[in-house]
Amino acid sequence: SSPAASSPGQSSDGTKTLGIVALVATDALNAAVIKGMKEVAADEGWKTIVTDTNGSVDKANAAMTTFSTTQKVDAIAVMAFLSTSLQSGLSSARSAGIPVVSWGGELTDGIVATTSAEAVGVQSVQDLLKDFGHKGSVLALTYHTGVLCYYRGIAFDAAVKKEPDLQVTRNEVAIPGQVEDGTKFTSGWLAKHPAGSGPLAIWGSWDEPAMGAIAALKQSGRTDVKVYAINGGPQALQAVKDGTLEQVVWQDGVTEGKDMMKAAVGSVKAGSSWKAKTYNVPGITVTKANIDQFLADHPDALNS
Amino acid sequence: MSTSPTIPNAAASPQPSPTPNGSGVIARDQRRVSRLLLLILSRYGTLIGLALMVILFTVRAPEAFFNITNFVNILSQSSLTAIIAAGLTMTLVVGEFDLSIGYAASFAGLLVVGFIALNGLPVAAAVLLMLMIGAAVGTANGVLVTKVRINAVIATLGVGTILTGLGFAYSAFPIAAGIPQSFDNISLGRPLLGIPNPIIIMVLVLAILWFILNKTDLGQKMQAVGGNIEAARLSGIRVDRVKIFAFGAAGVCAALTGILLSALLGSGTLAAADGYLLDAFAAVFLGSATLRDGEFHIVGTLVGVLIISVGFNGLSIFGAPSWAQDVFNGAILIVAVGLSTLSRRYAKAG
Amino acid sequence: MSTSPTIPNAAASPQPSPTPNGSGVIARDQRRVSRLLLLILSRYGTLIGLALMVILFTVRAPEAFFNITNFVNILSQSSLTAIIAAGLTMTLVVGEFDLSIGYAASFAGLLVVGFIALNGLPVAAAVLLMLMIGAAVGTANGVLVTKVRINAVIATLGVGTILTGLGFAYSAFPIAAGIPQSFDNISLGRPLLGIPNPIIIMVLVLAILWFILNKTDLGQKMQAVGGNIEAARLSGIRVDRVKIFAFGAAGVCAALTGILLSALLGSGTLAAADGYLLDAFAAVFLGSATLRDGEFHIVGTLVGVLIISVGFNGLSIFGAPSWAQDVFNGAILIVAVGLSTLSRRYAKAG
Amino acid sequence: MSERSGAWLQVRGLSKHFGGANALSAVDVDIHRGEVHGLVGANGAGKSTFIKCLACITTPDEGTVSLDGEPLALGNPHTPEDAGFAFIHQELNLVPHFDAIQNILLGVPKPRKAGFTQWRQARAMAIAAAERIGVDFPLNRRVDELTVAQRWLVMIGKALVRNASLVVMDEPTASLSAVESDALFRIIRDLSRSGVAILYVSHRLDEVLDLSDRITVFRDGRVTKRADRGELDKAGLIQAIVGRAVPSSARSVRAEIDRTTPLFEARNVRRLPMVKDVSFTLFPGEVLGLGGLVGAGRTETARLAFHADKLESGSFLLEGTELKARGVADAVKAGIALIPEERRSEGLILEKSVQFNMSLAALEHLRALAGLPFLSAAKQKTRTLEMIRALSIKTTGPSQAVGRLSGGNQQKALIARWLIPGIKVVFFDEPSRGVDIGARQEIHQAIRDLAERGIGTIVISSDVEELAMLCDRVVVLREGEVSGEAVGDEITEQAIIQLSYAPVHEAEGGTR
Ligand SMILES: Nc1ncnc2c1ncn2[C@@H]1O[C@H](COP(=O)(O)OP(=O)(O)OP(=O)(O)O)[C@@H](O)[C@H]1O
Ligand SMILES: Nc1ncnc2c1ncn2[C@@H]1O[C@H](COP(=O)(O)OP(=O)(O)OP(=O)(O)O)[C@@H](O)[C@H]1O
Ligand SMILES: [Mg+2]
Ligand SMILES: [Mg+2]
Repeated sequence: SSPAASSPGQSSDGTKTLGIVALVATDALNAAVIKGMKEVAADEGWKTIVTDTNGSVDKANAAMTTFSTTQKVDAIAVMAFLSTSLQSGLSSARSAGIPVVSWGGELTDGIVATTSAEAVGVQSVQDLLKDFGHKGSVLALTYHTGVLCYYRGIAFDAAVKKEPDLQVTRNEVAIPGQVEDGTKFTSGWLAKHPAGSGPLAIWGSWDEPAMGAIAALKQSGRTDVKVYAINGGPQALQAVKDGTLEQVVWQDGVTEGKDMMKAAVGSVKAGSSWKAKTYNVPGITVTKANIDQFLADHPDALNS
Repeated sequence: MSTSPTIPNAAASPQPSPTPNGSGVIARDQRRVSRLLLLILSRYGTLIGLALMVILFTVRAPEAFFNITNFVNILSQSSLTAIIAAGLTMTLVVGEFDLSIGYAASFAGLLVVGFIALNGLPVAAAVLLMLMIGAAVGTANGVLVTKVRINAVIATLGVGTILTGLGFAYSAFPIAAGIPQSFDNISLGRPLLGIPNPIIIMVLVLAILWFILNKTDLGQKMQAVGGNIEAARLSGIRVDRVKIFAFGAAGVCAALTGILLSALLGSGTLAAADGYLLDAFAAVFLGSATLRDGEFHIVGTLVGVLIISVGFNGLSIFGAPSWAQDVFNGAILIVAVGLSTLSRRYAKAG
Repeated sequence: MSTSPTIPNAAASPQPSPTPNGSGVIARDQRRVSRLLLLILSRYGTLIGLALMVILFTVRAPEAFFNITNFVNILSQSSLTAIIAAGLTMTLVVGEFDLSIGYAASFAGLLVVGFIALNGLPVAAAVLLMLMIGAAVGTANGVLVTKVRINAVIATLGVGTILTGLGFAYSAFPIAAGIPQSFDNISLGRPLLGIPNPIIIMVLVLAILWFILNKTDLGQKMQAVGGNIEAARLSGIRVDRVKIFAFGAAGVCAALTGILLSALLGSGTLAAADGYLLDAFAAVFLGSATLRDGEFHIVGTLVGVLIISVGFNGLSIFGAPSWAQDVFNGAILIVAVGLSTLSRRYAKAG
Repeated sequence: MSERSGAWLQVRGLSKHFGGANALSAVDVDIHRGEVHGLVGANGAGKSTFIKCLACITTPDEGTVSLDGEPLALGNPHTPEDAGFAFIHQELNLVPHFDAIQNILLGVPKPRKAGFTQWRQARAMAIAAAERIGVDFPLNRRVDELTVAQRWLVMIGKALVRNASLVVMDEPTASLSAVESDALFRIIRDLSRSGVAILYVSHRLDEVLDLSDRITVFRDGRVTKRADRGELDKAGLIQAIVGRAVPSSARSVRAEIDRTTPLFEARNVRRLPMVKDVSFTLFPGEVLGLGGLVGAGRTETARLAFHADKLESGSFLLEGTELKARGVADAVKAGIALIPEERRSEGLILEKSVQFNMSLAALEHLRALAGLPFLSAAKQKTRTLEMIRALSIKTTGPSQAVGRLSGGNQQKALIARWLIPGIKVVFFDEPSRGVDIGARQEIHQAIRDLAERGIGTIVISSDVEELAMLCDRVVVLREGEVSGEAVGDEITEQAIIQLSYAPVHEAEGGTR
C-alpha cells in the first residue's frame, strides 16, 4: 500500500498530524528533538501529539498502534527505541500505510528516515582520543538498554579496541539511578586509580552519569581526571564552563528533530517514490576553549 | 506494608452523625437512597472512576477513542500487564510481596529469544522451558521467604537483581536476528474472530487464577494464609507450601509476560519488562479497592489494569502535555481509590 | 501485618532437635558455645556480612579499598541514601509505606535550584522553603493514607507520579546556570576536620530521628502504632496524627536528599533522585534484620545503607563486570539477611 | 424503667445499630462514685458495645453521657482520658515487641521536664501499678514472650496506671485462674474504697454477685433488670439474662467409660521451659480435663500434641501407634484438632465470612467431586447453616464477617470448624472463655455430643467449676508436670484446686 494514497488521518480541515512517541519526555535531549519537530510542523501546518512512554518499549508499541489504528495520524516519529523492538508498532503502521521516522533507530521495513545515533559517539570518542591521548585509564559509564547510548557504546568500543595502551573499565548504569550510579562507580574507580597513577579519564555515554562522575570527583577533591560526555544539556554546558567537564559533544537535537519532521512531511508528499534515508547531524564538540563562542551561537542551549 | 487487611476502623474517626430521630418516612427514605448510593460508590468506586474516564475520553475524542478497534487495542495492551499483575495478586493474597516480577519478565524475554535464535530450540520447547524456569524462579523466591524466612521485599529484590545480572551476562546486546515468525505470532496472531492472541491468553490466565483462588481448596487456603497466617497454620494448612505455590504462580506469569513481550517486540532486549513492576503494583492495589474492601483479587486487578491502560490510551489520543499525563495518572489512582474508601466510610456511618 | 500479638513461630518449622540428654559437661558446654555463636550471628548477621565484605575487599585490594579517603568517600556517598532511607524507616515503623520518596527528592532537587537560579531566592530561604514543601508533601501522603484511607502503596505512588508531572511542568530542562557556590557548598563543604558536609548532615538527621524514635513519647507511640495499631488506638493514641508525622518526616528527609543531590551535582535535573527509592528500600529491609528481629530501626537502616555502599564501592574497585555486580548485590541481600534469620531459628531451637 | 437521677455518671438513651442489628437500644445506666457496678448479659447483649461507646471507640447513634451533669463529647478520642476513664477491653491488645512496662505506659501522659519525657519516673509509675496486681514475672520481657495470663495482667496494669476515676473491665478474669483473680478482686475492692467507680463485666456470675454493689442486666441491647446488692441470687440473675429459668448445671451423670484401650496417650512429653514431663491417657468417648494454675503448661502441652510446636522428647500415641507428625497438617490428618485459647489471633480470620472460617478445616469434605480439588459452594453453605443451627450461633448469616460476631459466637464458630468427619481427639483450650452461660451450656453440650460419638476430648480450663461440671476425669498439671488425677466423683472444685497447688514430687514438696 502506498503511504500517500491512503493518507487516512486527514482531518476535515486538511490539517495533518504527526504522532510523536517519546522515550522519556523529561529528558532534555528528547525535549529538544520534540521542539525541533514541532517547529517544522508549525511551519508546514501540521499538528503534533506527544505520548510519553517513560522508557517503556511496550508502551511505545502500544502508542504506535493507537496512532495507526484509531487516531490515524499521518506520520509517526518514534524516539530512541531500537527499530528491532518495534515490531508490533511498525506492523500496525505498515498496515495503515503510515510512514515512521525514527530518532536514533535503524532503517527497517516501515521506517522512512532515521538519524544516526552512532555519529555523535564516533565524534565523541575521536575527540576524546585527540584531547586525552592514547595512553592511560578510562572509565566508561555505559547504558545498553537505551538505543542512543547503545550505539554510542558501539562507537566507543570500536575506537578503543584499536588503542592497546588504554585500560578501559566499563560500568553499566541503571535508569533510574543513573546519576547515583555514576557517582558510585566513579568513586570506586578513583580509589583504584589514585592521583598520579597516570592519565585518567571518564567517558559518560550521556550527560547524567558524567555529572554523577563529576560529583564524585568534587567529593574526593580530585582534579586529575578528565570527564567527557555526550548530549550537552544545560548542566553539562555549565560544567564545561566551570571547567569540571573536559568536553561534551553537543547533540543538535533541535536540528535532528527538524530533519525528522522534514523527512516525515517529505515522505507523505512523495508517497512511494520516497527513498529511506539516514541523517547524519554532526554534533558540536564543546570545550572550555569554544564554550563562549558556542553559547553565543546557541543562546538557548543553557536554558532550554 | 500492611499485607493483611486490618479491621475496618471507620469507627475511630469523626463521622457525620445522622439526624437524630429521622422525622418521618420521607427523610428515612432519602437517607436510605443516599446510603444505597454510597454503598454502590464504595463497592464500585474504581469501576465508576473507569467509567468516568471512558466517558470523558469519548466526549473529548469521540471517533478516535470510542470504537472497537481502539478497545481491542486497549485490551491487547492491557493483557501483558494484566498477566503479570495477576501473578503478583497471588503473592499478595497470601500476604507476601514480589518485587522480582519485572526483572523476571525481562530475563525470560531475553532468554527465550536466545534459546530460539542462539541455541536453536524449537519455539514450543523454548517457551515451555522458559515457563518452567519462571516457575523455578518463583519457587526460589518462595523458599527464601518461607524456609529461610527472609523478608519478601529483600528476597525478591535480591533474586530480581541477580536475574538482571544473569540476563546481562547472557547477552548484553539485544537479540533480534534469527527469530522465526512462529515465535512472533505468539503475540501477533489473531486466531479467533480476529482477537489478538495476548487477549486470549490473558483471559485464560485470569480465568485459571480466578478459578484457583475462588473455587478450589488451594485458593481458600491461600486466602486463609493471607488473612491470618497463624490461624491458617492451626487449621492444618501447610502454610509454606501454599506460599511457595503463590510465588511459583507469580514466576510463571512473569515469564509468560516476558515471552509475550519479546514476541510483540520481535526481539529480546535487556530490561525491557522492568517497568511492569510499578504498573502491576498500581493495578493490583487499585483493584484491591474494587468490590471488596481492601482484599486482593483477580477481577479487581483486571479493573486496575484497565484503568491504567485506558488512561494511557486516552491521554495519548489527546496528546496531553507530558506533565499533565503524569499528573493525571497520579490523580486517577488517588481519586479512584479515594472515592471507594470515602464512600465506604460514609455508607457505614449512615 | 497481623495486629494482635502473635507468638513468634520459629517453632512451626522443622528444627534440628538437640541431642536428647546431653551426655556430660563437655557436650553441654559445646552446645552452649555453639548456641552463643548462633545468637551472635542472628543479631549481628548483617553486621558480620558487612565485616566479611570489608575483609574480602581489603584482602583483594588492600591499598585501594582500605584507606581513610576511600572510607570517607563511601560514607559521603552513603549519606544521601541514609537520609532518605531514615525517612522511609519512619513510615515503616508506623506500619506504612512510602513509594513517593524518590520522586519527592527529584522534585525537591529541581525546585530548590529553580528557586535560587530562576526566582532569585537566597540559598537559605530556598532550602528552608523546600524542606517545608517536603513536609507538606509528606503530610499530604499521610492525610491520604489516614483520613481518606487510601492504601499507602496507591497514595504514595499517586503523589509521586503527580510530583514528577509538576516537576516537569516547572522546568522541562535541567537548571544549571546561575547557581551560587554557596549552594554547591551545602554538599561540597568540609567545615569540620575535613569531614564532608553530607556526612555531618547525615549524622545529625539520623541522630535526631533515632532520638525521636527511642527517647520520646512520640517515638513510643510510633512504635506502638506499627506494632499493634488496635492496641495503640485503644490506649488513646491518636493513630492518624502519629502516622501523618511519620510521613511528614519522610517527606522532609526526601526533600533534604534532593537538595543535597542538586548541590552535589551543581544543577537541578528532573528525575535525578528517582533511583534512591529502591536503594532506600533495600537498605531499610536489610537493616530490619540487624540487631532486632524484623523491626525497622535507624541503626539498622544505616547498616543496610553501608552494606550496599561498601559492596558497590568494592566491586567498582575490582572493576568487576557489570553483570557480576548485579549478581553480587542480589546475593549479598539474600545472604546477609538469610544468615541472620537462619541462625536465629537454630539459636531458638538449640 | 428509668434510672434514679443525681448519679455521678449518667448514660441516657444510648443507642447503636450495626446495619440491621440493634446492639444497643435506648440504654440508661447510672454509675455512682466508688461503686462496683456489675454489667451482665448474654453474648451479643451489647455490653462491649456499651463500653466502646464510653471509650469513644464507637460513636453511638443517639444518646448522651454526662459526668456530674456535664455532657461528654462522645466520639472524641481524648474524652475518656480527660474524664478519667480507664479500660480493660475484652480482647488482648498489646504491642508485641514492647516489654510489659512499655505496654503499661502506652498512651499514658508522662512526666516531663523541659520538654523531655522523664522515663525513669514514668517507669516507676508502671512498676508500682504492676506490683499492685502482684506481677511475678520480669517486667522487661517482651510481651509476646509472656503467657496469655501474664499478658492479661499487663492489660490490667495498663488500666491501673492511669489513676482513673472509673475503671471499666470487660471480662478481666476470663483468662485468669483463681490466684490472679483473687488478686484482682482485692484491687477492685481497694479501688472502690478509695472512691473509684468500677464497671465490671463478666460471665462468671458468682464473681459478679460477690463483687457488685449494683448490677445492670442487658438483653438484646436493652436494660432488662437493675438490682442492688443482695436483691438477686444466681438463679434470678440467670433468669434476667436469658429471659427464662435455667436448670442449675449439675454434673451430668454419664455411662461408664470403657477404659481398656487408650485412644490417645502422652508419654513423658517435654519441651522446656513450660512442659517438663507430662504423661496422660485419653480413652474413647472420654471428656478429660486438664487442670492447673495459669502457666502450668497446659496450653503448651496441647500445642505439642497438635504438633504446633516441636517436641524435645517424649511421644504421643494415637490408637496405640506413635504419632509421627511433622506439623499441624499431619496432626489434623491423623485426626487431632485444637481449638486455641486466643481465638482472634490464632483461630479466626476476622474479616472473612462465617462460612469461610467454618469451612477451613473441612475443605476436603466440601468438594464438588471427591478427589478433585474443586469446592462446592452449595455444600459449604449447607454445612455452615447446619452448624449455625446446631450451635445456635447468633449471626446474620453465613456471609457475615466473623469479626462482627460477639465474643461467644466467635468461639462457637471456631468449634464448628472442627466438627468434621475423621476427627478422633479434640483439644479445647479455654472453650468457654468470654462465653455466656447459655452459650457455655451449648458448648458443653457440643463437647458431650462429641464424646458420645466416641471422640476423645480434652478440655483445658482455668475455671474449676467448669472442669468439675464437664469432665469424666481431670488431670492436673503443675509447673509442667502432672501433679495428680481425679476420676468420676472425686472431681470436685476442691480436689482440683488442691492438686493445682500440690507438689509434684514429694522430695520437692512445699515450694508454695
Ligand atoms: N463492628 C460491628 N459491626 C457489626 N455488628 C457489630 C459490631 N460490633 C458488635 N456488633 C454486634 O452488636 C451486638 C452486640 O455485641 P457486643 O460485642 O456488644 O456484645 P457483648 O455483650 O459484649 O457480647 P460478649 O459477651 O459475647 O462479649 C452483637 O450482635 C454483635 O454482633
Ligand atoms: N517463653 C515463652 N515464649 C513464647 N510463648 C510462650 C512462652 N511461654 C508461654 N508461652 C505461650 O503462652 C501461652 C500460655 O502458656 P502456658 O502453657 O504456660 O499456659 P497454660 O498452662 O495453658 O495456662 P493458661 O492457658 O491458663 O494461660 C501459650 O500459648 C504459650 O505458647
Ligand atoms: Mg463483649
Ligand atoms: Mg492456656
